[in-house]
Amino acid sequence: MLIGLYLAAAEAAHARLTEYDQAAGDGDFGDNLRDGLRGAHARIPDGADLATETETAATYFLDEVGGTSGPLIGLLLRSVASAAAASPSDVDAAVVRGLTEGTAAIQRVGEARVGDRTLVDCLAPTLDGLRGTAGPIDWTAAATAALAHARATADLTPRMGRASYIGKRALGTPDAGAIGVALFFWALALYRDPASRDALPDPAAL
Amino acid sequence: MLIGLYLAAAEAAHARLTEYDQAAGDGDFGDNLRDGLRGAHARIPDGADLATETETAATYFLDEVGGTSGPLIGLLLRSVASAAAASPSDVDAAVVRGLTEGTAAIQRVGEARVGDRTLVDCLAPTLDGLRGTAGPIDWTAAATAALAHARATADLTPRMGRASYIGKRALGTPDAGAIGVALFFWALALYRDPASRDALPDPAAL
Amino acid sequence: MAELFFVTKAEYVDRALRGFARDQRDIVRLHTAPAYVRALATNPARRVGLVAGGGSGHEPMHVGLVGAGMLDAAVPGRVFASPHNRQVYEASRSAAGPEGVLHIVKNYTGDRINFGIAAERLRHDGIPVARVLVDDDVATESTQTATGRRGTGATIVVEKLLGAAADRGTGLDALVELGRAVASRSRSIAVASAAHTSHVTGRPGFELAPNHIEYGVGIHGERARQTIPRPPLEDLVERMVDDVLANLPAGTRALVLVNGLGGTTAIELYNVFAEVEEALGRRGVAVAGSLVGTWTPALDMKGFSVTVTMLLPDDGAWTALWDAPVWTATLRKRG
Amino acid sequence: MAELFFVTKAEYVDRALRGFARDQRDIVRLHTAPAYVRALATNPARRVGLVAGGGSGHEPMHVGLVGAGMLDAAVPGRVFASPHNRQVYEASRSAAGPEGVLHIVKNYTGDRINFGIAAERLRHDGIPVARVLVDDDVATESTQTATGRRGTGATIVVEKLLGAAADRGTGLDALVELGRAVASRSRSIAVASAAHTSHVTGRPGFELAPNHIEYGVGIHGERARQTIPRPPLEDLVERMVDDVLANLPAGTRALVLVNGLGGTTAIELYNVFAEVEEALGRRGVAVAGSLVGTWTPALDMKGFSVTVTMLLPDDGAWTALWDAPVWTATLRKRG
Ligand SMILES: Nc1ncnc2c1ncn2[C@@H]1O[C@H](COP(=O)(O)OP(=O)(O)O)[C@@H](O)[C@H]1O
Ligand SMILES: Nc1ncnc2c1ncn2[C@@H]1O[C@H](COP(=O)(O)OP(=O)(O)O)[C@@H](O)[C@H]1O
Ligand SMILES: [Mg+2]
Ligand SMILES: [Mg+2]
Ligand SMILES: [Mg+2]
Ligand SMILES: [Mg+2]
Repeated sequence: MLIGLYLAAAEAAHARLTEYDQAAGDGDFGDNLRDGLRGAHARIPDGADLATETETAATYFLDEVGGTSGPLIGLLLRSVASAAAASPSDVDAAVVRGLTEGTAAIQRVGEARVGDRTLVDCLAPTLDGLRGTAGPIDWTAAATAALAHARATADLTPRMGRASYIGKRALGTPDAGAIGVALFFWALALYRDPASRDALPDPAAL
Repeated sequence: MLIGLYLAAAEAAHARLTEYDQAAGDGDFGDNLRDGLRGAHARIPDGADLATETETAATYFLDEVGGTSGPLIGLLLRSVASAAAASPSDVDAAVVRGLTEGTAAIQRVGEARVGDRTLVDCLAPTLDGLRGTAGPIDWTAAATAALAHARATADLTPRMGRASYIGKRALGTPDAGAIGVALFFWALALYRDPASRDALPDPAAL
Repeated sequence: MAELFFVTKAEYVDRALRGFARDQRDIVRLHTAPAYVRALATNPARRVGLVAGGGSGHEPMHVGLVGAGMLDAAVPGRVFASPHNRQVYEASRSAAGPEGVLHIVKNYTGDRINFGIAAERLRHDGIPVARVLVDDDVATESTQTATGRRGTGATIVVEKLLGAAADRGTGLDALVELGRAVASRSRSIAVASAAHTSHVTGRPGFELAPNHIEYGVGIHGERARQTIPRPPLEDLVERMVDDVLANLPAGTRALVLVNGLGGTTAIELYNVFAEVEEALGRRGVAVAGSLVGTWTPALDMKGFSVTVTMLLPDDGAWTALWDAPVWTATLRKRG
Repeated sequence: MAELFFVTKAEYVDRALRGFARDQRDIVRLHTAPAYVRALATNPARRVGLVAGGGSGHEPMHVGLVGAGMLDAAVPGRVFASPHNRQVYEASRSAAGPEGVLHIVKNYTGDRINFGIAAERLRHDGIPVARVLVDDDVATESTQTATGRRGTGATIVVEKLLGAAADRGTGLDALVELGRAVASRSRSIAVASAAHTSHVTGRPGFELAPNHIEYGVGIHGERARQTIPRPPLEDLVERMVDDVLANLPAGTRALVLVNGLGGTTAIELYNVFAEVEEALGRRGVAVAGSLVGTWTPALDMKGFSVTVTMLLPDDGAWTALWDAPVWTATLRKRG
């Protein structure tokens, strides 16, 4: 379910993701994300719960998906899976904890700090916003914030990854990976509240 | 004495020897022979006998003179020295025996046969002629024969040494090494009979 | 690909690994899907497995350094590309000792991330993991990016000393401490007179005017910041030794690696080594151990690098570790 | 000289020898004026000293093969030039055993003559001397001259087997017989995709059109009789294996040397070896022992050679000799 929604977003955004990665890197990010989600989706058993589908997707991304982003997204998904398996009854809290732990793992591994212009620049501020709120989580607001944070990477000079080689010439285009993880929040919003679709932006137009 | 005469011949013939080696090789034969004899001559003690002067020259050629020819001529001189030391009283016989043994050593080492167009094509037929004669040796005739044999190498296609690489293009020019050893017979003739000079050809014009 | 002798009908890195494993079947075993090379013999005293890896095209690094006394496993990526984290993960699972596994990683983003992800996975499985990062190339000392100095030839020195220490039963934390100390006292600089043949285009990786050299070239064909007229070898080595020593603590004894970049002959490397030894001597540094050869090439680039590991005042047993037995495809000592 | 990394202020071959001897001071000692390299350790069982030599630019051949189990001494000439007979003579006097000395000589006129003269001098001194001539290069099989096949990579195989046999106390005549048998059952062929850098001009030794190779190139830059469009590696190896086997007696087990010509990377050589092993397998020949690396280069030429030594039907203990212990700068086995 969640992974299926994420795949739908990645299919819709594929051309844009490719274009953004081309501008600052080697142009394979759209493929890496979409093909990774296709492969993961095909492996998810029918009727799988959240823990199972995210665990299946995590393993696929970690083992089979290339590029810098593939295994990083695998780490993110695996943390979500672990948290979901640990607290199957409190999905919201589990997902936030999983995303927080996953972001920490991505930062341990990738050593990117906030402001380096990577997918961390979507994950970290979006999660900061979520932790600040009391009460039940408004996933639609979270997805909207995530997309805004991702788009704001267009103003950052890259200091990590392939884009760091072109420096200021990356300015004006958002970071492909940041958009790519923002789509996960888009999928989460729809997963938690199918009625939110009309409140969400069109993933093909990010 | 003998080495001094050989040096005089090599000095006179230097330009021609260089020219002939240039035509079929790398042009260093004139230098190798002349400079070797200069070095050898400088090391011969005053009043040295035949065995001592040829032994001194042999060691110098074997140890210090480069090219293919340097050490081959060293072998020739060392055999002459050994024979002269063994029979100091019968110089003619000793020299012939020494030259014969030296030629055998050169052929063991260089593996050239008669007709391959090397200095063996002067040594072997000249010595064959000497062994055919009874009575005392006519060194003037021997030197004349040696020079004729050496000049006849101009008709041979090279099969050994550097000249073998240019094949038939060597035809018309005599082999430098063959002329170089013919000069040793020229020196021998003068050594054994100083009066023979007028009967000998000019070494500068071979 | 036209200009390198690679097979056309199969993946040439896999093909090379197969050939290597056949040739060295007394020392290594090749695992495929994912690809890694594993030592046949494991020292029973080892408590920590040593795993290194990186792009291919730098052979013998790392597969030629797998074996008793050095690496337990090596993980080769495609040419000049990081290995996949799954290769690292599975090689590490196979090589881990009772106290876990140590990753020796050259400082490149792809390598750091893929080794890092593998480490996350191993920890998730309950296997202790630590990392020693090698970043010795002084040519990349002060770049504007956050990437830091590249890792090059010093990797060989770090791997040798850690291998010997691991054989003595040293634990994970102490190995990390040793490895970091060795890396921090190791610096390199590389020059090239001609580019490598690109495995992608079959053409030279870059063009260089005759009688010029890249001063501070990288091992994947990264050009140097400076192209300079070629000085006589004596002067070039002086400058390289100065640049390396300027980035090291003072000392009187050193390990020295003179490394060919792939298209450099032994006779050239020994010319370099003779100069390096004398240049160090004039600066009061004696050579306590040396390696001269093609250890960390950039495919077939024409050039060389000089690595100096400055020994501690009390040596810290480093020369004993350097001289300790090792038995790999390429490095062999009897101890 | 501009393009090779050679010192300018001294003779670069001497400089390389000095660097080599410093690096390998546990294994060799360098003698100067005349220059030769001598093994430090001599097996007390040896009755015959083994001496080889030839032009420089083919390293590790021969100085890198001096040591226990292989050569007692090696005599390096200048680049691509025969050593002087006095070097051979003095090295042989130093290395001679109670039953004399064996010269292992590659078939080149200068080497034959200078080793021959040294042999004459040694005999004159009362030291028994014999020679094994190596002439394995099938590209020079049927020339019009009397010079015969050139000696190339098979020299490594001959030296290894003779070294092991000498360590068993084998006498001079039996060593000659063994060496001649091994040489007669060893054949090679070499190809190049780019010339070496001339040590004289600093420019490529010859020009080669893109995507063409010299088929049957020599190790001093002698061009092949044929320049051919470059076939895929798989097809090239097929042809080379056919040409080598056509010049050998039939057999089912062989020693194989895949040798880089200087500018060829390990990853390429292992591609070649994987193909050679399979090509031999298809022809019913199993690889009983192998060496893959830069063993007999032509300075920095880009190319490789394949050498096959076809074992006798009963092996004749050759594989045991191949596997016997050896400890030189470059070749090391524990036995
Ligand atoms: N060190 C890093 N930490 C976190 N994310 C990173 C890092 N380096 C790059 N990225 C992310 O990876 C994305 C590119 O992914 P991808 O195209 O798969 O990688 P590659 O550059 O290897 O082709 C970038 O847009 C960026 O968001
Ligand atoms: N195999 C051989 N046996 C005898 N003499 C030889 C042989 N090869 C060459 N020579 C002689 O050597 C001479 C050339 O000598 P030199 O110029 O010193 O040698 P290089 O060719 O090494 O420069 C030739 O003219 C020939 O007479
Ligand atoms: Mg990309
Ligand atoms: Mg990519
Ligand atoms: Mg000459
Ligand atoms: Mg010459």
